[in-house]
Amino acid sequence: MAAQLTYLEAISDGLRTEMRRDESVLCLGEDIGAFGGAFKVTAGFAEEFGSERVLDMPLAENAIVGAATGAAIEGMRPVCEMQFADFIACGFDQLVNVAAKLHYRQGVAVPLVVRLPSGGGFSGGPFHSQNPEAWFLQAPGLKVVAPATAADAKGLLASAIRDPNPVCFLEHKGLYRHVRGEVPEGEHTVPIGEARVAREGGAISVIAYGSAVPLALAAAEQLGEDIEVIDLRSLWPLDREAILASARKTGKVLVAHEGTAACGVGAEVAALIAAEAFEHLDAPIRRLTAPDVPIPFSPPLEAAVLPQPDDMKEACRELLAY
Amino acid sequence: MAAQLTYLEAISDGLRTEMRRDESVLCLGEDIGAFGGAFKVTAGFAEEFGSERVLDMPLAENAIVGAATGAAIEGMRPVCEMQFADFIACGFDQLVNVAAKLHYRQGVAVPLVVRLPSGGGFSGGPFHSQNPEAWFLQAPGLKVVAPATAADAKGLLASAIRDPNPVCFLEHKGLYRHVRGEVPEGEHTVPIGEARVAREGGAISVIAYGSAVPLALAAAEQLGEDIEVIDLRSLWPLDREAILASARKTGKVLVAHEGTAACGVGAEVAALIAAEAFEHLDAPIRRLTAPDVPIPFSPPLEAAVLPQPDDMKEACRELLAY
Amino acid sequence: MTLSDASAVIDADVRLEPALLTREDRARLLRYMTMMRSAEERALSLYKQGKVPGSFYDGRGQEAISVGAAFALAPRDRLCILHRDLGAHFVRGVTPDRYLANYMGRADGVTGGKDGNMHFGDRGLGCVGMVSMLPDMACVANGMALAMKMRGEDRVALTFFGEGSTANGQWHEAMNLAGVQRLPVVFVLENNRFAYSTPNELEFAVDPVRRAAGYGFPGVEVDGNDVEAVFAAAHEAVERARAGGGPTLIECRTMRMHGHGAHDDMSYVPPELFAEWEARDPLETYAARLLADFGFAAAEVEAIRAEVRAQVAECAERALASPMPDPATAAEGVFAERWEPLGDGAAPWSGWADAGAAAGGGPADLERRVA
Amino acid sequence: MTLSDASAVIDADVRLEPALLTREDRARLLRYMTMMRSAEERALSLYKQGKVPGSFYDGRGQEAISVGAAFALAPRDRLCILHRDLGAHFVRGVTPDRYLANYMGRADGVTGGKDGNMHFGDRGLGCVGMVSMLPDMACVANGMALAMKMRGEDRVALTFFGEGSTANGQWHEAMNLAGVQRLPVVFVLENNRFAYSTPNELEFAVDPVRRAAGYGFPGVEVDGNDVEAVFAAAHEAVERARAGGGPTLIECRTMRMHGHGAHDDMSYVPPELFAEWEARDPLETYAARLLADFGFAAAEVEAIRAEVRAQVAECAERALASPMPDPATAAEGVFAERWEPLGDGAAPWSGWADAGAAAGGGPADLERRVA
Ligand SMILES: Cc1ncc(C[n+]2csc(CCOP(=O)(O)OP(=O)(O)O)c2C)c(N)n1
Ligand SMILES: Cc1ncc(C[n+]2csc(CCOP(=O)(O)OP(=O)(O)O)c2C)c(N)n1
Ligand SMILES: [Mg+2]
Ligand SMILES: [Mg+2]
Repeated sequence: MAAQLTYLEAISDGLRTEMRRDESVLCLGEDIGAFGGAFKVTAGFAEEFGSERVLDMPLAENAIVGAATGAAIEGMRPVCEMQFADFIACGFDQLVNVAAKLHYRQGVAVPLVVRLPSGGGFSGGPFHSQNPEAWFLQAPGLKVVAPATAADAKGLLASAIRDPNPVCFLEHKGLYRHVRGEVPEGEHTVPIGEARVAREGGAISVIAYGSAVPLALAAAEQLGEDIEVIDLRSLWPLDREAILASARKTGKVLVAHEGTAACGVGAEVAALIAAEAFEHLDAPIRRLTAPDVPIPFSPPLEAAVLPQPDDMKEACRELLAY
Repeated sequence: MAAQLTYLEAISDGLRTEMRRDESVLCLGEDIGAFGGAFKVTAGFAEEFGSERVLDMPLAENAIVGAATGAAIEGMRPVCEMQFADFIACGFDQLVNVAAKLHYRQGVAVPLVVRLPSGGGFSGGPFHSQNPEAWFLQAPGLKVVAPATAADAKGLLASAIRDPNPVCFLEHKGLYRHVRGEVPEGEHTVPIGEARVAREGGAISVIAYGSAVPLALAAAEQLGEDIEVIDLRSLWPLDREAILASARKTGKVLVAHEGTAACGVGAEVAALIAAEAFEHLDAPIRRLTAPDVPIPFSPPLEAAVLPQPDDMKEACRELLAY
Repeated sequence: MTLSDASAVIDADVRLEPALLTREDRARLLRYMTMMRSAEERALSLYKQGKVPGSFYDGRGQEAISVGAAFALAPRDRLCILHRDLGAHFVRGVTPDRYLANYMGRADGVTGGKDGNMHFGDRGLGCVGMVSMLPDMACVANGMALAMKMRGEDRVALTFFGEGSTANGQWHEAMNLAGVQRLPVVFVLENNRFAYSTPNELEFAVDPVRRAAGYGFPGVEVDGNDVEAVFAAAHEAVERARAGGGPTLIECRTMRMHGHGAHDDMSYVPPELFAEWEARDPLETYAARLLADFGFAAAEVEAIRAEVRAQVAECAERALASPMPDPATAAEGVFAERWEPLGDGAAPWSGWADAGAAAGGGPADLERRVA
Repeated sequence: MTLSDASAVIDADVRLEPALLTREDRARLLRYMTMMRSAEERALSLYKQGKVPGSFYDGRGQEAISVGAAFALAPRDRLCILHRDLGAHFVRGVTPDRYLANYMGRADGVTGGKDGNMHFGDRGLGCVGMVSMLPDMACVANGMALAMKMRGEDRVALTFFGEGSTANGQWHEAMNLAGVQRLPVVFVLENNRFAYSTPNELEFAVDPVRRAAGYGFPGVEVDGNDVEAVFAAAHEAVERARAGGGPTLIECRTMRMHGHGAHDDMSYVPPELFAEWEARDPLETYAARLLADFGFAAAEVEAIRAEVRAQVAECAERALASPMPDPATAAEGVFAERWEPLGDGAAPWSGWADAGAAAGGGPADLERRVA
């Protein structure tokens, strides 16, 4: 059985399903209880699960991530909500130094999830539009997922909650209501570490995640070309085999994401391909990302910074023509 | 006139010279005054400049970076010392959200320097060995430098202090006393954004920075091969021209640094080359870095994780043989 | 410092010597509060008309705080203004057109479209635009105060934060450093009962103003809806800081009369709370007081309102006429070419009227002026 | 909560009912303190012999704090032990060989060489190894306490931090959350006068214990060199937390008698300070008290010392015989395959002697035992 849900509804559905399944699942965040969260992901949760399991925390991100770490060690399965992904900078130390390293250092598992409403496209400005995922790849011990579909949003959240490690769950705000799709009812998991071939093709590969996936699929359709689109879904661990298989098949790769370029996930994917699929490459590895600037507020400025449909089409055309 | 100084002495010399030259230069940090800093970089400074200009701060990194930001806006030239680079995670928010973005958002220049004693190799363990530079490249608005020689350490620190932007100054602890060299006396600056050809060669290019530079130079000498070594010196902005020129010349590139691989600076350099110098490449772009794990404490474990001389030689040999 | 001193919470209900405020000052206080109210009402209607991208935040019900506090500052003082504090921008000299244009992302907005809503500050008027992360600007204000102290200047930095933000570690780091270094900084805490939807009970167990004692400087409680009480407390704190007396934490008790943002229906707020505070509206109560205690004529008050309405209307036209920024500039300005000092702000309080005060000023000039 | 209550700083000089500690308990307290002293002396000599890679830290002079506080815990309670608190590890059941092996980076060290110096905790004994960033573990202890509270368990989390760490924002975030949620957590503040080289005056303007009031829970001051006073304060705090009474902040006044690390000559410390505190050595003073007040014979005390010396010597041999870890394991263990609960720790205090207490325990059993 499956239902048509938005990406946002799918996240709520996944979280609710896990909370019903396992009473050790606990939500920690700002304004998530009575208010249901800034984006209403936990709307109705306090009523169903009680305000203790949907705990409104003081405005203190390190305290949130730190409390989640301690609770996880003691057998809870905490799901932290950052009101916006940008605020993880305020809980950064607990995440990268405490939670991420405890198992390696001490053999202590820390099963927690940090939900990160990320991304721009609606004039959120420099503090409500960031895509911080690459920071986490430079903090060994964290798993990182970034679903692009409603079904993956539900399934990856469930897997993240059941995973015995800290998992950063990037939920792109631009997909919340714009993406909708078939979502399995009841329990549904998607394995962490497996990419998805979103569209088969042989001419070029667009390797993307998050908001860049619908962008790539739309471009492929509109261009009517033989374009393969890989949806990474998991950013760490990366699905090296899926990435390299597609690169070797098409020999022409465009890596696309909304986050800034320098040391972004796209750089890692490009470097991986340049090292492991070099012999199969027929063209330079291209990246389509935001430039290395803060995300501006005003619509024309923001549109000039974030990858747009035309930018995606242009990048594909160039690579096809190479 | 030049003197033979260690890398550590060169940093002190550069800082002292700038403090004598410009009374708005101010040091902020933990134990930097009476004690002279954990690594003695500011030994004797409190006596010469007074404890107000070499200010012992409470144990609070956001307060340090934030105070530096405010003081910089008001016309001071603050140089913050993180006791270890690892602690920047505790001042991360002020650095990436406040200092980095102020000029883009508000036209307010923030001339501050954050000194970051970084790197491993002496059993510092998971919290005293990190190389956090890649985080900063994912935070637009920060400049990032990582000198490998004594002269560059002095010159880049002076340039960082005079730069009207926030600059992250990565000083590798492993180089402090092991690297020594000719350092110009008195005022000496090295332009930010310019790489250095540390060794000319035509067979392969090793593009490195920080502790990987001496490693590469030693390997080149020992192998007696025609190896070019590029010392990036500045990580942001990157010297694209120097990187691409060397890659195009040799067609075989090894990117090397001590920091972890995923989304590291090496990934960015590799991605840049794979995009801009593709036609000139005769071999896969290789990376020699730490694997994606925390840095362990015990000597045999640490040695297994951090790039060693033999690893560097092996990587060069492979590429030469390709 | 013994515990009892350390814990003293000064009660600033003490009426300030009337001499401090002239009749004209009082008219100005009403004017700035009215300007904030009207400009925010206009911005909200523009938001509802879809002319404001993103989200919308205002400070309805809190006008007395930003106006009263900023009114105590000299031109050379510095500010970090927060998201409920539009009045402070106006006091320092920002005009409503640049505020409205900023909300609409126009080229003539204070940030030229680079940043939005209340995340702006006019560097030319001695203000550093806030970041969203709360209460980070408290650490920045400390730094400005540190520079002033090191140079022996009799200048002060002032910043604001909500009560919810006091739960964040940076609040503590800022308070602690200010106390240790006795920085010339004034912290204005706006307790409007809620942090977004979170009520005081879930934010802290003890009112944050009581924590000032633990940092070694006075905590002062004032009625945040009484602009003169806020001014009195701010004036006293500013002069203390100027004289080398160190920081002050001023808690202004008030109520956020609108949602956290325009999207927030505030269903979580008990209606009687609104009724209670509606009756204490800072504009209405102050207007009434001007009539009752300070001999203002109803016509005068009405004239102020009319003038402000007209000015805001005209400013809205100007803002609407402002172009969107050029996309070609989107990637510009990440790095600075040179450092430049912030400019001085306007200081409309009569205490700074004579040029001397505006330029150098400080307690001396002040006493002169007030005597 | 009115200010006066809020600020009350309980003075725990009150001598605890002798009933709480048996003669055997007192022998144990001396034994653990002696074990900490001897093990650290041995570790320091290994460091000087070049057998300890990296740096070396000890807690000389602070032995009474970690021993006295940990002694109040039940097996089921949880701990985050810090870098001056070796005694707490021993109380919970870590043996000196695993401590020494850890310092030497050996395979049989608590972390198997993955982490070093005092950055370890035996998960099997209910301890989470500290991180270097201070005082991050206070936030983690909160989380453990939160889980205990949610499940209605009568368990407690206890952690330590130095006075310098209280300047960090995370200290405030931890205190504030503990107060708001009335978590069953005990915070032991070790004021040893210095944070590395930084004296109290540059760390804070007001002693941090006085800040407890501002978080809505008691702050208790004790002589950190008196192991029974520390035990008494910890016992009271633990039982309060267990009974749902919320957190307690206990400040133990002491002095760091060695450098921050072995590399630190402490030239910044006035010599008379050492003299003053040398006379208050926690081991010497307690041994004297056992003889004077509790009828111990000099031979008994000497026997304890001898036993410990022998045990530490034997442990050092075992540690030195431990191999270095296999380099092939360096990249292993970044991710967990499964979550497993922490094990319970040893609880040598006679208050937990009967199995029931060890398993379930809590105030009830306690009273039974003590009566
Ligand atoms: C560090 C941080 N975390 C979360 C947020 C999201 N946020 C924006 S305003 C707000 C509530 C602030 O409450 P308060 O400090 O009382 O200020 P008020 O809005 O009530 O004036 C929150 C949680 C933020 N801005 N900064
Ligand atoms: C967040 C952070 N910044 C800096 C350091 C470096 N450092 C290690 S111990 C120390 C002093 C700690 O002083 P205190 O909290 O009083 O503990 P003590 O060592 O005196 O027991 C410092 C600054 C750290 N560990 N954590
Ligand atoms: Mg509020
Ligand atoms: Mg200390």
